[in-house]
Amino acid sequence: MLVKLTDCIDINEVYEYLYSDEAGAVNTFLGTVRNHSKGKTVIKLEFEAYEPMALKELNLIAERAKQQWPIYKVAIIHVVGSKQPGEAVVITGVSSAHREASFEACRFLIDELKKTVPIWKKEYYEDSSVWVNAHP
Amino acid sequence: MLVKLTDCIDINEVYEYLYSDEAGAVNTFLGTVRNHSKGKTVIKLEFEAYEPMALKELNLIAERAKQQWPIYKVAIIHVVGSKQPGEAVVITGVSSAHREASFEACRFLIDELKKTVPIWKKEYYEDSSVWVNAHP
Amino acid sequence: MRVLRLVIFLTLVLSVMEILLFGITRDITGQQRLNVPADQNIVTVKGLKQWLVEQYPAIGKLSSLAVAVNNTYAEDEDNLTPESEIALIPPVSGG
Amino acid sequence: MRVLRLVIFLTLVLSVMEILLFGITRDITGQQRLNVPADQNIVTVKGLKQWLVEQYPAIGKLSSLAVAVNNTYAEDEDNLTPESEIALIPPVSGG
Repeated sequence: MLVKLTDCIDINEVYEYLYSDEAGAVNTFLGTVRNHSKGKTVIKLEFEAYEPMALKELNLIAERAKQQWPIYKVAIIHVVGSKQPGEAVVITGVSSAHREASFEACRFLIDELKKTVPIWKKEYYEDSSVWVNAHP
Repeated sequence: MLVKLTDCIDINEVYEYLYSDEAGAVNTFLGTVRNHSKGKTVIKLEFEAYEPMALKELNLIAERAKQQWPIYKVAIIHVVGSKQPGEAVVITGVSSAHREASFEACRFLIDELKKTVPIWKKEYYEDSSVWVNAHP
Repeated sequence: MRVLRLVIFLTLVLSVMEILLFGITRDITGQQRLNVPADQNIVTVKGLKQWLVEQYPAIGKLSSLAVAVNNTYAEDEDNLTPESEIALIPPVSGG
Repeated sequence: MRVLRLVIFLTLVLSVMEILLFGITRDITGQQRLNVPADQNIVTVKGLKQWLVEQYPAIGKLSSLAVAVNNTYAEDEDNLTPESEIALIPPVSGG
């Protein structure tokens, strides 16, 4: 499993890790900073993580995916720090023999990451900022 | 839309194409040659395409995805010729504002490609070869 | 008499249908394209499929068999004309 | 009498709970970590949450509030000890 927090995501590193002569299928999800959110122009995002717990949760999610689907390799990488529109924020990736498992497990990784991993993002607009999801 | 047949897939070209400041989500599916199939060791695959019709069908599938989901960009690239275990065979990719559409549309692209696009593969084992799917 | 012969000859030559072959149907026939003689009087997709299976019984054993006319999948009742680009599509296996 | 004072002093110092803060709870409190005085007699996750909301009503307005003990999500009835690493987890928004 390739699980880490980083300043900058390297997509090629992820593919090199996931590639396998046994696997016929590689699904990846890449999340990037959008330049708009709820009608406002986004200038940048700031990501903050409770790092030891975030790594523990990311590893748990990867382990659960391996228990639930017949998959070979799992990658989850999330950034911390400041990111501008277009920049990569998160990548999840799975290799497996057949495509169904790769799609389902990759989707599971990103869905669970968004639910449980202690990482927070603050969106900066032209005239204000907000911690995403903080309020109902 | 980035739709083509090629000798060799360049993953970075696909990401560069799909990236957009408006899109927050990029899902890609990469199919590679497995070193085993139905218990036999695979030496290589040979891909043959009815090229003008294959391109037409690939474009149709991409158009249908754009009609069905709110997506920004669509890429479908398939190889022709000889490929060895571990090598890339096909890539489908979608960028969208939110992840659900990117996963669903990307899955649709590869599922439909496998059903309708006139491309054929012959699997070569150590002592025999077979046109995949040709017989019940 | 000579004129009549010429007309018959031209009609036959012009109305020969050429069928493009791919994948396993190349192996079965040993050819990349197949000429359907005009005297077979084949005018529909269904007629073409029946004629092919008679000529090459191995084609009848495939999981499926489709015909494309001008790069589009055709239905059994669709008409064929020698001017169309006609291709035989054995079971696809891309991806 | 001096020994008794020392014991009370040490008990208080040693039993001060430190709470790690992140995201919006840093903005609300203006701090990165919060000390819970021992005389508050807080022994459960639920007790800690109640105390926090009393001190900082804005924390009560968040979409959710979780507590992690030693890097694991804790339940309301779980006990807290000063030796644990305790963190407040406001609504996460990674990805």
